Amino acid sequence: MSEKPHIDRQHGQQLFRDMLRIRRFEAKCAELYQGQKIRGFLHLYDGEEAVAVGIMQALEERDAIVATYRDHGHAIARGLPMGSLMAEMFGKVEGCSRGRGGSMHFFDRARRFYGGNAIVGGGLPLSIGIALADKELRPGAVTACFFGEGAAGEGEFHESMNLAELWELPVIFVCENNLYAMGMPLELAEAETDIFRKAQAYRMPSEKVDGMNPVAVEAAARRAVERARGGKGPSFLECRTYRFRAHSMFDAQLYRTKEEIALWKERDPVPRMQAWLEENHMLSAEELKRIEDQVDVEIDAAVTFAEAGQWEKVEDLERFVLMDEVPQ
Amino acid sequence: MSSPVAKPVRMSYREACRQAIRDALTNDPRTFLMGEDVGLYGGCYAVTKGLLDEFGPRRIRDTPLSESAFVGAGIGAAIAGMHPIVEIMTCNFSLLALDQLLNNAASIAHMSGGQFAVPLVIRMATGAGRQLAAQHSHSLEGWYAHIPGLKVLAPGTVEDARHMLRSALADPNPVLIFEHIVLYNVEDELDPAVESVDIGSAKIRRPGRDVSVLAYGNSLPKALAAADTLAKEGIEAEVVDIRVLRPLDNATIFESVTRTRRCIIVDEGWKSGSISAEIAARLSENLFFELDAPIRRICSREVPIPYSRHMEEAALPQTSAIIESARTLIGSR
Amino acid sequence: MTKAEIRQLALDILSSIAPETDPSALAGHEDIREALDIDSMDFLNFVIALHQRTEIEIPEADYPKLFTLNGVAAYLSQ
Amino acid sequence: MSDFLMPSLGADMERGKLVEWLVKPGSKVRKGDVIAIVETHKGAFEVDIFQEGVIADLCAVEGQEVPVGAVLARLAPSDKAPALGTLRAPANPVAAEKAPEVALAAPPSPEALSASGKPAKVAQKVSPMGPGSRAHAKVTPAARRRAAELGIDPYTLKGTGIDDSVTFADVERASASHVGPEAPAGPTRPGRGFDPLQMRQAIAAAMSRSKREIPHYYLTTTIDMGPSLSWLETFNTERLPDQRLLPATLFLKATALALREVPQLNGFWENGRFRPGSGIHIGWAVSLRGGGLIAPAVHDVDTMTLPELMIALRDLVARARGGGLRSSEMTNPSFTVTSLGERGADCVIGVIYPPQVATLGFGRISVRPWVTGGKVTARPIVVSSLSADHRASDGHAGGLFLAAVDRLLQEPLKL
Repeated sequence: MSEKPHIDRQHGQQLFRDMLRIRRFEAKCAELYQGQKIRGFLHLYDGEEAVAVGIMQALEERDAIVATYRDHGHAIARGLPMGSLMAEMFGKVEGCSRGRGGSMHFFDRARRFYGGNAIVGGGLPLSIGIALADKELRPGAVTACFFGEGAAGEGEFHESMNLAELWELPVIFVCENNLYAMGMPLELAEAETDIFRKAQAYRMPSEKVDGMNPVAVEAAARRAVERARGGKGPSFLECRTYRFRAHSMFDAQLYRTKEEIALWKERDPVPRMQAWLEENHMLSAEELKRIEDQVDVEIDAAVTFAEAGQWEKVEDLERFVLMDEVPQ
Repeated sequence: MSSPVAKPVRMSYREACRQAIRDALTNDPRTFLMGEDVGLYGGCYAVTKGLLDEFGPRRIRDTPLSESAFVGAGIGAAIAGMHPIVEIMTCNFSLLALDQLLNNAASIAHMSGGQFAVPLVIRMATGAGRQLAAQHSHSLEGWYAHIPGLKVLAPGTVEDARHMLRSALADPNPVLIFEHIVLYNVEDELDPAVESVDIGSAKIRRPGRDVSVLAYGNSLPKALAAADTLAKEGIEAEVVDIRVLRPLDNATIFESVTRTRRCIIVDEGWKSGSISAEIAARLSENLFFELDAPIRRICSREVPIPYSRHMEEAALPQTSAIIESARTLIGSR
Repeated sequence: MTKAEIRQLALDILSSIAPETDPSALAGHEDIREALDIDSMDFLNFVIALHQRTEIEIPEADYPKLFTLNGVAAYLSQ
Repeated sequence: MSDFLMPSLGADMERGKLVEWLVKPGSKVRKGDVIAIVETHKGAFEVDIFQEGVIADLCAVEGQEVPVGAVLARLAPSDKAPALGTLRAPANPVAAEKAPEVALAAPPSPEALSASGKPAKVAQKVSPMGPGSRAHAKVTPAARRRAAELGIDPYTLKGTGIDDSVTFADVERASASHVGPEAPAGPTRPGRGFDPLQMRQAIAAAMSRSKREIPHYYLTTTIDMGPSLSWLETFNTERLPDQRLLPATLFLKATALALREVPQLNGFWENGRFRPGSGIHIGWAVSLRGGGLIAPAVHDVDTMTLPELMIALRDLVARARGGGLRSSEMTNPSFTVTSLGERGADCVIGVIYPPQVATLGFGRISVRPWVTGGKVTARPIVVSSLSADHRASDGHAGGLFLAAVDRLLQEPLKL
C-alpha cells in the first residue's frame, strides 16, 4: 500500500460526497435544534468530517466501530441510514436506537456500530473486548475506536492502550485531536501534547495524521487496518483536526478566538476537497450540482421520515432494561 | 460417572465456585475467564487454582491491574458474541470500573433500543471479617443493586456458589456475583440432584412463624445461628435468604413477612441508603397493614471497617444482635 | 373406692370441666347441673371422665342417677 | 380565640352530657384530634375538633349536660408557626366562628359506633396508658387492620408486642370474645380468656347493630323428636360415653342439610346485597358460665358424619370455653344455631348476628301431648324457631327451610 492512495474520479467524488452529507446533515440538525425539534445535547462534527470519512474507506462490513458522543459523522460515513439518525434525534421509535439514545448514542447492530459513547474514554475498553471477541469469532475483523484527545487524560485510555498492545488486538485507535476538550485547550491539559507519543510509550505503531485531509487519513487507516488484519496488533492515529462550531449548542466559545477559527477554516476539508477535485478535473459543475442535489434530497427525506415517525408507547418504557434474550 | 446413583458430595464454597467455572468453560467455547491473578497465581482467594493448566491462557486470561479496561473489555466481548466471566479481585477494586459497569454494562441494552444485550458475568469477592481494614472490607453489593440493567446475586450457601454461575451465564444480562470472603472456607454437602438454582427468587432457608429474618451472603449463617438460639426460647424465626439483590424477589419476601408480620433485615452494608433500606421501604409501601412491629435492620456500623479484631466485630452485624432484635420485636406475648 | 374417694374424684372432674366454679361448696343433694351451670355437653364430659377413671359402665339411661354428688357416690360404689 | 361548641351529632340531638375531657387547658390540638367524650341518648361519642390551636379554657365540667351549640371550650391559635401541612395563613376569627357548622356536617355513622362496640370512655379506662392516651397507645398496623375486620376497638386491649404495642395476636385473642345471636343477661363473673366487660360490650354492639339494621321475621315449628331420640338411644346404648352423641349433633346436621336446600339463608348481607357463604359453616352458640356467649363456626357441617360432628362439637366447645379458638372459627360462620339444651326454655327467638342473614334456635326437648293418627300420645317435642333477615329472604323460604329441618329429623338414619 502506497503512502498516498491513488484517488480516481469516483473515489474522490465519494470522499467529497460523504463529507458533504455530514456537513449538510449537521447544518440541518443545528436548524432543527433551534426550532426545538431536536433537544438534549447536540455536538456537531463540523470541520472534522475528513477523519470519519477517511477512516471508513479502509473498513469493511465485518469490521466494528466504537464512536464518541460526537458520532453523527461516524454514523453517516459508516452508512447508517440518515432517516434513522434524524428520527433518533427527534426521539422517534424509528430512530436507530428507538429514540432512547438521542444524538450521542447512535447504535446499529447490523452495521456493527457499537454506539456513540458519551463518557470520554468509556468506549476504549469496549473496543478491547470487541477485538478480543473478534479474534475468536471473526478472525480478520478490525475494530475502529474513535475518541477525542481529551480521552488521553483518562485512565481508561492508558489501560486500554496497554491491553491492546499486550494482547495484540486488532484495533485502530483514532484520536480526533481537535485541540479542545470542551473548552480545555490541549496545552493546558496535557504535558505531552503529541498524543500519539503516549501510544508509542506502549510500543504501539503510532502516527500523527492531517485530520483535515481525507486522503491522508484514508492512507493512514489503510496501513493500520492492514497491520490489524495481519495479526500484528493495534495502531494509533492521532488525527489533527478542528471543530468549527461550538462544543455543543450552548457554548459561548470563550476559550478560543475568532481568528483561530478563521485560520482553521482555511483548511476546511469540504471546500478543499471540492477545489482539489475541480483542479484535477475530477468534478464537473454538473456533477457538483448533482451531488449537492442528491445530498439535499437525502436530508429532506430524512427530516420527512423523522417527522412522520411515531413516539414509542410509554408503556414500553421499561423494555430493554433487562433483555429476555441475546439478539442474534 | 463411577456410580449411577450420585452420592452427596462435601465441598467448600471455594471449590464450588471453581467447579462452576470449570463447568462453564467446558460447556461453552464462548466463555472465558479474565481478571487479575486468575491464572498463574491461582486466584487471590485460590478459587481459580489449576484452571490455567486445564484450559490454557486463552480461556484463563490474566489481566494487568486495569479494572476499567478489563471490565470494559468483558462488556465489549459480550456485545460482540462472547460469554465472558470477569473476576474483579474484590468489590473494593470494582470502584475503578464503575464507569464501565454503570455507563456501559447496565446501559447499552436500553440505550441501543434493545439491539445489544450484555451476557456478561462479573464475579467479585465482598465483605469483611478477615481483619483486612477499611479498603478491603467493603460490602458494595447494595450499591450495585441500585442500578437498573444489572442483576446482582449474593450466594450465601455452597449450593448457590456451585450453581448460580450457570444460571448467570445463561442470562442475557450483565450479572454481578458477590462471593463473601468469609464463606470461601465454609463446607457443606451438595445434593447431586440439584443441578441448577434459579437466580430470580429468594429462598426460605428455615421456616418459622414469628419473625422473618432476611439475610444474604455471610449474614445468612449468622441469621440461621440466631434462629437456632431463638427456637430454644420458643421464638420461631423464618430465615429468608434474599440472595438476589436485584431484581429483588418481592413475592417471597412479602409472603414471608405477611405471615410472620415482623421483619429483621440483616445486611453487611452500611445502613444509610442500603439494600436493607430498600427492602424496608418496599415493606412499608406494600405491607404496612400487615406489620405487627417496626421493621428492624441490623447493618454494619457507619464507620470504615477497622482493622483490630474486636473493633471489626463490633462494626459488623452479629448473631447476638439478631437474637436481641427478635426478642424485642416479639414483645411479651 | 370409698364414697369419699368417689366424691373427691367427682369434684376433681367438675373442677376441670368448670374451673370458674367452686364444686367443693356443693351440697350432696344439690343438682350439680343447676349449681355449677353445667350443660349437656359438660355433663357428657363429666360422664366420660367418670367412666374413664373408674371403668364403670354408665348407660345413658342411668344419667339421671348422676345429677347429685350423693347420686354419683351411690352409683359408682355399687 | 375561637369557641368549640357542643356539636350536633344528629338531627334529633338537643343536648349532650360531657362525660370526659381528653384535653386540658394548654393542650395543643390538631384537626381530627378527639378531645372529649359526649354521651347522648344514642350512646357515647368521641368528639373531634376541626381546628388547630391550643385549648385556652374548658367551659364545661365532666358530667355536665350541655345544649347543642353551647360553648364547651375556648381555643387559642397555636403560638408557634402552623404545623406541617397547614402552611396557609392561620384561620381568621370569622372562619373560626363557623366551627359548629363544620361539626354539624359530620355526625359519626352507626358503623363507627358499633365498630368500637363501646363508648370511648371505657376505652380510656381499660387502656394501660391511662386517660387521654388513645393517640399515644401503640397499635400495630396489622392489629389495626385485624381489629377493623373484627369490629374491635384495639385501643381497649392490653398490648404484648414491642413497647407494649397491641399486636395482631392480641386482637385475635380478644376476638374470641365475639358473640353469637342472643345475649342472655347474667352476672359477670370472670371467664377464662375473656374479659367479661369487653364481651358484654361486644355483644351489646353486635346485637344493637342487628336490631337497628336487620328487619327480622320469625317462624317457628314444633318437631316430633321421637324418631330421632329413639335412634339416638339405640346408637348410644352400644357405645362408651366418649362415643355417644348428643341431640345437638342431629340438630346441626339437619340444619346443614336444610341449608343446602334453601341456600338463601346461608350467607351474608353486605353492601346492600346477599353474598352466599362459601360453605355451610355453622356458628354454634356456646354460652359461657358466668355470662357471655360465643358462636364459633363448625366448618362444612353438611359434609360431616354425626360422629365426626360430635367430635368437632366437643372440641369446639372445650376451646370456646378455654379461650383457644381460631380466628377462622370466629370470622366466617355463615349461619348460627342455638340449642338451649335440656335445662332451657321451650323456645328461643334469636337475634341475627350480622352480617349473617338467619339464625335457628332449638328449645328444650320436652314431653308433650302430641296428636297423631287422631290420637293423643306423649311425645318428645322441640320447638325450632327461625329468625331471618327480610332483606335477604322471605317467609316462604323460611317456611321451606323449617319444613326441611323437620323432615330431616324424622329420618335420623339419613343424617
